[in-house]
Amino acid sequence: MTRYMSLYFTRIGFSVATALIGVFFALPLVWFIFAPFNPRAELGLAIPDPFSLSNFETVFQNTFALRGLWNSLLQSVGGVVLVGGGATLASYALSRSPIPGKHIITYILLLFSSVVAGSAAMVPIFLIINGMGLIDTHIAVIMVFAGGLLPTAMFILRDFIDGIPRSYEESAMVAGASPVQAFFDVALPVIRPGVVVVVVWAFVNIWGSFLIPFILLRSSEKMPASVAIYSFYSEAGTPIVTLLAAYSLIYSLPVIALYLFVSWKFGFRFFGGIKA
Amino acid sequence: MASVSFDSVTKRFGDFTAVSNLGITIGDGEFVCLLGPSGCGKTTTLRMIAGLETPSAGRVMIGERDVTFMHPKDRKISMVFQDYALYPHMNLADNIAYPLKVRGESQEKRHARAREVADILKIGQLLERMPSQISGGQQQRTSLARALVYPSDVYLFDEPLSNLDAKLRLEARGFLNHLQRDLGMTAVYVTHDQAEAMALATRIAVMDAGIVVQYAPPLEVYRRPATTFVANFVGNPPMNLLPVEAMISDGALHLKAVGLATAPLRVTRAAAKALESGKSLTLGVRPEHLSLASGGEENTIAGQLFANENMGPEALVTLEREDAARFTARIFTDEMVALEGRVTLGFSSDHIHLFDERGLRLPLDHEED
Amino acid sequence: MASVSFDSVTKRFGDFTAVSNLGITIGDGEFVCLLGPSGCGKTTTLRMIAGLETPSAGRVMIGERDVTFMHPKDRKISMVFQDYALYPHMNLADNIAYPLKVRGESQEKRHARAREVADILKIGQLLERMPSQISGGQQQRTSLARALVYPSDVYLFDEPLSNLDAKLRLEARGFLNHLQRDLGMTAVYVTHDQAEAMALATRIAVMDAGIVVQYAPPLEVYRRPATTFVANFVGNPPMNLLPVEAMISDGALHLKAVGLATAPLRVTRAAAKALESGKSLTLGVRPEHLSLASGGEENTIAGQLFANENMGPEALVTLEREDAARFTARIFTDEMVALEGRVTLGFSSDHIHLFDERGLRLPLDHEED
Amino acid sequence: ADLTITCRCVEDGVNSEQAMWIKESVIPGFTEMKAEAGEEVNVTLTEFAGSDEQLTQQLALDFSTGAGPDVAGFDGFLIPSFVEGGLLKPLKELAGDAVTNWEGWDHISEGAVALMSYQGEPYGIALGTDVRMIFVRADILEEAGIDPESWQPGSWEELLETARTLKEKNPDSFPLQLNAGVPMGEATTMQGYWMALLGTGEEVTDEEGRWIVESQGILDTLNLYKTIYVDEKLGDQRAQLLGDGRNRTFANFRDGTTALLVEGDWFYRSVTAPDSEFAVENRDEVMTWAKMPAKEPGAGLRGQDFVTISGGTGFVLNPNTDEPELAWGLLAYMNSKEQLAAFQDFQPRIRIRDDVPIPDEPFLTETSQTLLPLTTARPNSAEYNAVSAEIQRMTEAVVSGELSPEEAMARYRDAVIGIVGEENTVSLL
Amino acid sequence: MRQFSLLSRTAGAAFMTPAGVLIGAFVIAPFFWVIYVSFTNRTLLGRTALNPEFVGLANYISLFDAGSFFTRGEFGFSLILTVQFVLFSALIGQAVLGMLLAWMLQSVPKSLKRLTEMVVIAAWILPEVVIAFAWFAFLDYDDGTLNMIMDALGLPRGDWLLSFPFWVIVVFNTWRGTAFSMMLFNSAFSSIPPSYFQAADVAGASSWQKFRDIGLPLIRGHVVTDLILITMWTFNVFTPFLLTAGGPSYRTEILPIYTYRVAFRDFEFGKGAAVGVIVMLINLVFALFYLWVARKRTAKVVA
Ligand SMILES: Nc1ncnc2c1ncn2[C@@H]1O[C@H](COP(=O)(O)OP(=O)(O)OP(=O)(O)O)[C@@H](O)[C@H]1O
Ligand SMILES: Nc1ncnc2c1ncn2[C@@H]1O[C@H](COP(=O)(O)OP(=O)(O)OP(=O)(O)O)[C@@H](O)[C@H]1O
Ligand SMILES: [Mg+2]
Ligand SMILES: [Mg+2]
Repeated sequence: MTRYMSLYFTRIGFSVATALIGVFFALPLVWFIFAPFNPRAELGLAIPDPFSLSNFETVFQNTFALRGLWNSLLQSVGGVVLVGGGATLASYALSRSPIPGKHIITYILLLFSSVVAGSAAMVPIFLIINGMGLIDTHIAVIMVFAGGLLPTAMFILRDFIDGIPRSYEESAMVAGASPVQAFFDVALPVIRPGVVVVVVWAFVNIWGSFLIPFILLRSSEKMPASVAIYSFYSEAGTPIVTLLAAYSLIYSLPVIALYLFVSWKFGFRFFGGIKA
Repeated sequence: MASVSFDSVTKRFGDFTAVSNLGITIGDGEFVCLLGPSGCGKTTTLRMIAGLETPSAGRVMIGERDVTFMHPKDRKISMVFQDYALYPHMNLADNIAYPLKVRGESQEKRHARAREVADILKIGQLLERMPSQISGGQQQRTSLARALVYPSDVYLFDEPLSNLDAKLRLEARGFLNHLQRDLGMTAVYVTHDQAEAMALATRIAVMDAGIVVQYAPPLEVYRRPATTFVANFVGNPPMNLLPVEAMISDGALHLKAVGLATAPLRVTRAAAKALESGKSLTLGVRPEHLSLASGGEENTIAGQLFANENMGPEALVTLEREDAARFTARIFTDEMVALEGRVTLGFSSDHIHLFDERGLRLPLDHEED
Repeated sequence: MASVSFDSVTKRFGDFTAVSNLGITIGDGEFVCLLGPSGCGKTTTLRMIAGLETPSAGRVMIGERDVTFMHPKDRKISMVFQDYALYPHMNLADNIAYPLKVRGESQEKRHARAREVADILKIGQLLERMPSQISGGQQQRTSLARALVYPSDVYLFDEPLSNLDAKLRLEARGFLNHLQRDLGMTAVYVTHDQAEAMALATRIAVMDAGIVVQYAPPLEVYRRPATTFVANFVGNPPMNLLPVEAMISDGALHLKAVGLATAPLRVTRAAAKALESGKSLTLGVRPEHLSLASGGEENTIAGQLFANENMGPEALVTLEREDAARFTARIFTDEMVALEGRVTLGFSSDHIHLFDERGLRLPLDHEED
Repeated sequence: ADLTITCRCVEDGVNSEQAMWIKESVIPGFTEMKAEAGEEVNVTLTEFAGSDEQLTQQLALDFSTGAGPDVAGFDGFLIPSFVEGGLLKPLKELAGDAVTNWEGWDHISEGAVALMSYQGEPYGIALGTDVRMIFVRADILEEAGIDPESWQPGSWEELLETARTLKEKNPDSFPLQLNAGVPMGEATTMQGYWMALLGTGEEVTDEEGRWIVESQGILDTLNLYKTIYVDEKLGDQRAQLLGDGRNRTFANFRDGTTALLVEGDWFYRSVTAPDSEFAVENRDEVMTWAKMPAKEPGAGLRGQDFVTISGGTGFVLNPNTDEPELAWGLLAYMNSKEQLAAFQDFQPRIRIRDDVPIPDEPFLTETSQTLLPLTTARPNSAEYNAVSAEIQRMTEAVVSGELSPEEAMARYRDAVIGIVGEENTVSLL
Repeated sequence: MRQFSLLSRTAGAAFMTPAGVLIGAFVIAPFFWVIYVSFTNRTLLGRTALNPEFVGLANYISLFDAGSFFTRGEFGFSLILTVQFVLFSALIGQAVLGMLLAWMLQSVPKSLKRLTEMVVIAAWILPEVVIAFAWFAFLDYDDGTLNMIMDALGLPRGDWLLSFPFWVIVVFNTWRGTAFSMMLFNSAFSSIPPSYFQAADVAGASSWQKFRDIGLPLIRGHVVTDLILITMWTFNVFTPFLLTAGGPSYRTEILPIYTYRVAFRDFEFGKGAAVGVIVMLINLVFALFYLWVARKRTAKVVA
């Protein structure tokens, strides 16, 4: 019986440790569960009394901030379409066509993108967008995000596609399909779980980003929520805790909803994983 | 339907030659099995017919058409993949009808035809299911249905049964045998299971390291294996092989090896010419041609009992000789074969195979044609 | 070495009962095969011995020890997995010696012992290789070596041969047979391949849906299958089964079915009591007990030729009756069996099996004991 | 034609009044005026919610490429560096005679024009100017037995003495706040360092425009910081170091933790205005102000007893605007008498034009009358921005206790030499 | 010689085009601009804005100026700080914690597993502004949740952002980024055949032995990928700025914040670009190092 315990000690030990880590991850967010519903919220943790939606009412009167959410959605969806589409096509090509040096390409692009992710590259990006006459347009934000995220998306996806048997497309071709037909009819649906991971990842990245829209956009009607959230700063430039908390919650809901949806529908995980 | 022929086809991957100077022809309506160990180039050969690999040299013909560089979709072929390659996102009906879909058939017609084929293959009631919801045997039949849904010149099979368990494999094999009999299709069938090849083929191409070593009907391959490689590969359990020394006396051949006693063999004149006393040969006897003997007689071999597997209608008795070589006998009986210690196995001169030092068959008199 | 016994063991996964009220005992030195179709609970049973699953009810004993809740590492067992579970990042020596490593043996001792075992299993010269660099048969032996490197009370095997191709499977089977003979180990061996079970076991436990339906020596299982399920599962190809109607006249049993003609059968008194005319029974005949007949006689069955598989020393001839039931005969011959159209198969009354409407065996006179 | 105008102003947010003024008064008025003249003009205000620094970044990028608003809110001290970078053009160059002939110039003092000028050329027009002083919590002084009415320190020592008294009374308080550190940015330089340095009689540059990199004045200033934050903990050291430090100082003042706060009049106008976050309850009773004393009486700049410094923000024109005349027209219209007068309804303040009456606000009247004569301005130099950042670092090094004043000054010297070149620096030690 | 492939070269090129154009315009072009500008003294404001000069390696040399290299607020300090930051928050924090979580999640009850994954992933997917704000509230000296807990536990309160700013951003970044490693390792572990672990169980291995001998070596490829990505991301992570703005006294001024300051506050594009290039080179070195270590271990095992 004592030995029986040793097996379960490991399990119980693991459970306790996992729970502790879970608590560590949850703690910083606890405040967020209460503050939005507390009309007198401050930085301190307090159970709302009374529980109230008044913060949300105020937030919903701020058209600028609401439009920010809409803009975020526009830009994220746009960016995700480009990243998802571009990365799928490109990774598929990298995986399936006889392009020389295709392994090294993804690594090099990844490194390049690491430079471009830094703020130093915001200047040339601004200059390029300006040269294209696209300053203050959604499409500029969308394209820049897409460009920056694509290398990593391709890095993740190519590995995934490499792991999918080629016999799917081969059988389609033997059945009479052209390569493009085979791609759309057969490969694409099979790749979808991988694309979903990339899409969620890209969405989350764009949804939260501040710098790129900030540099590329000018008019307040186009600013995404990450910028619009500053409208909940007071005259003196300090955050208005109540409204900010409420808005943050609204602002967070789409990514959480997306995550829940995806993990319910497809299971959000790196199927087998990406490996060097 | 059409024939398939290879004209000096070679396929290299980088430095490695996977198929070398292949020149076989598969007649119209023939069911040819490519048989050989893993890595011998079977799949590569098949894929060259399908157009999924391009030969490095030579030509591939289907009927009168040179298809060497033709895209798979234009070849009028069907193929069953080892992993079935059923599309996980389509139900069985759509999977089966896919070749019709890419040819632009209407949804209605496609499904009608899919149902027809599915009914023949006894999966008609599963058409709404997804591939993940059916068993391995049903998956196998679905992939077969997909290959049959559309009339093709040639049907290709790449180890289609290897993922099935023993019983399903047997059942599917019978089914394919029946289908071939019914449709008279031209088929090329890759397998490394000799029983499958024996059961299905009209002709077997036995391959070894990229080369076809024998291309003949199954019983021919079984009865007169062209090389020790074929002898060892075809037959289950494989043929027992033993190095022996040749002794010619009185125009008859005597074989010498420790613990072995053979009756003098008459060999063909041609063979006799090539043979000299003292030459080392290989003697082969199939397990089913060995029986328990009391010992000491001619045409016997003796050794220590190594394993004794009683399995219903037959038993496999294996003895191990002093030189660690093993001999297995397959004894058809449903009695318990109880043995211990030293065992002697006997055989008849009629069932002896001989191979020269290069492994090539030496024709014996009793099989002269 | 020790015996293993199950004391009313049940294992549930949620609502689903995988193993139900299991009560068999595996004697010291016995080699027991768990045989059954996929999902019948074989692996679950084995894993309960290993400690990888905990029974929902009942007790598992190894020798005198109640191990029901004991951690696997304390049970003194060894296990060989279906996929071998060789660690791809360790060479063979390290793989084999891993159980010693976790027990804190020194590198030197470990490797010495690994070499010893490897030599017995004839893979001594491969110890430096990685698992990916050796063949399937060698991998199989490596995993066996890992199980043998450390003295255990019980050896467990979960379909260890199912990943090997036919030939290697045969070879490995012979090898295991030999090993069992040499070591006299207590072994529990899971398989769904009846030939394997027949060849290896001292006793077979045939399982169906979590229940052991027959637990007996192989030939007993083959000769007197307890149920239609066992009859159908043991034997390759499986026993032919046909629904028939019983007719009692003159104390003898006549069987009636379309296209079937049987000689009157004498049944045991007990059976005769239970039988009435008009009762529906199942007739079973093994393929190897069927032979080609000229038709019309007693003890024959007729139908259209469905498949004819000639495979060297034997041929499988399948006929299809009007009611779509198929009958397969296994004919031992290395001549080409050429058949067309209508075929008649004959059998002897001695080789008939009968089952009642619940599928349970009816003892016939010729096998009365 | 379309015009855009940008400022760091958001309705109900930062500089809300300014946004309201532009949206509700300037734009309708201007469009109407133009419509009457038969010109259809469409003006949009881009409300910018980010920080000053972020607006500067956007404008710098925009002006370098031809993008951006036609009229932009702008802090005067950035004009030199923008001009040197080719990112601004003189008003006259952009709109020609219309600028020269504008009636408004006659009503704006030279000093006020200079706020948005560089090398004598105006690049924009300031909305107004400001002054700096000590804000005082009268109630807290009273509690400590000090009469707030008459309280006016004459030297640093007197200032410190008061602070010590208050600290003694309430050891948990941080009675005195003099901005320091990097996070507060220019607020450190203007409200903190300058206010102290001027009291030693020095400025950041000498008369010839050379940057002073070593001097007794710098040391005295740094020692004052050290006394306040390190030696005697009279000030809230954390607030100087944390990212949101400035707001902490506001909160400290609101909560009475700090009784003496050196700030600009913006603190009164905006920060503590009724209903704002840092509104001081009963402001008119509990909040007064005092002048910032020199180190010793008469030791201040130009021999003054008290010191202060002014800056100014206003609007500039985009150098690449497609409609320079129209843009100027808008800028001029904003600074017309009527519009500035209208602005008083949104936010009373001393306006740049002398023909716009000073609103009836005792605080504004008093402070402007008292302090404007004492004031001075930051050097009009392209390097000021970079040097200011070094000043902030220097103060932070001292108040955090990391470096001694001497060490901090030595590092400052090296850094400034790196920015402007050794030939443009001078040591007064 | 024509050679069959699933996607012809032309079709492949066509498939690459959309991504290629975007990457070309917004990754490759800016990349070369950055390289080029790093050799000039280009600024946005001031005199060198109009007439940038080619200055060769001067930007690089000035970054590595020995006199001020270790001074706070200088490149050298940031560089060392960042390397420590990457070491502690990415390699030790995210990778090790992610690994630990992934390992433990294999054997804890399903509901606990889901819940834990959920919060860990929440930390990863929530927008950074929101996250920064939450942490701000969490760490607040006076009423922050953390100090409340410290009080409750009878421990001294901490002035976290001021006293341990570096550790705060280390913990913060660990908290923020662990999800990725966890998910990656999780799926890596679950792609290992369970029989490997069961074989070890039967052989008598403890959980730690199973991890050391089997789990870890088998997911080495995933570990390398993970390390390459999280190292790169951490070298570029800007989010701590929202928490500390690089302070106090530059004590949390990691390179991305340093670059931001140089390029966007001081508008010294040349210098900022040079920093960007150096960061890329460091990333390259790290990536090569990981690959080399992984390969060396493999080689050793094979030999
Ligand atoms: N694309 C390729 N690149 C390089 N070598 C290849 C490629 N495809 C096959 N080969 C090699 O060619 C040889 C023949 O391969 P092939 O797949 O035809 O073997 P096979 O007879 O089908 O074997 P198996 O029974 O294992 O499927 C093998 O050694 C294989 O490694
Ligand atoms: N962990 C589990 N949770 C739920 N059901 C399980 C679990 N393990 C096994 N089962 C179910 O229990 C039944 C018996 O499983 P088991 O693995 O013992 O079958 P088996 O006889 O070994 O089959 P196979 O030949 O396919 O290996 C199956 O229906 C299986 O789905
Ligand atoms: Mg193959
Ligand atoms: Mg199993």
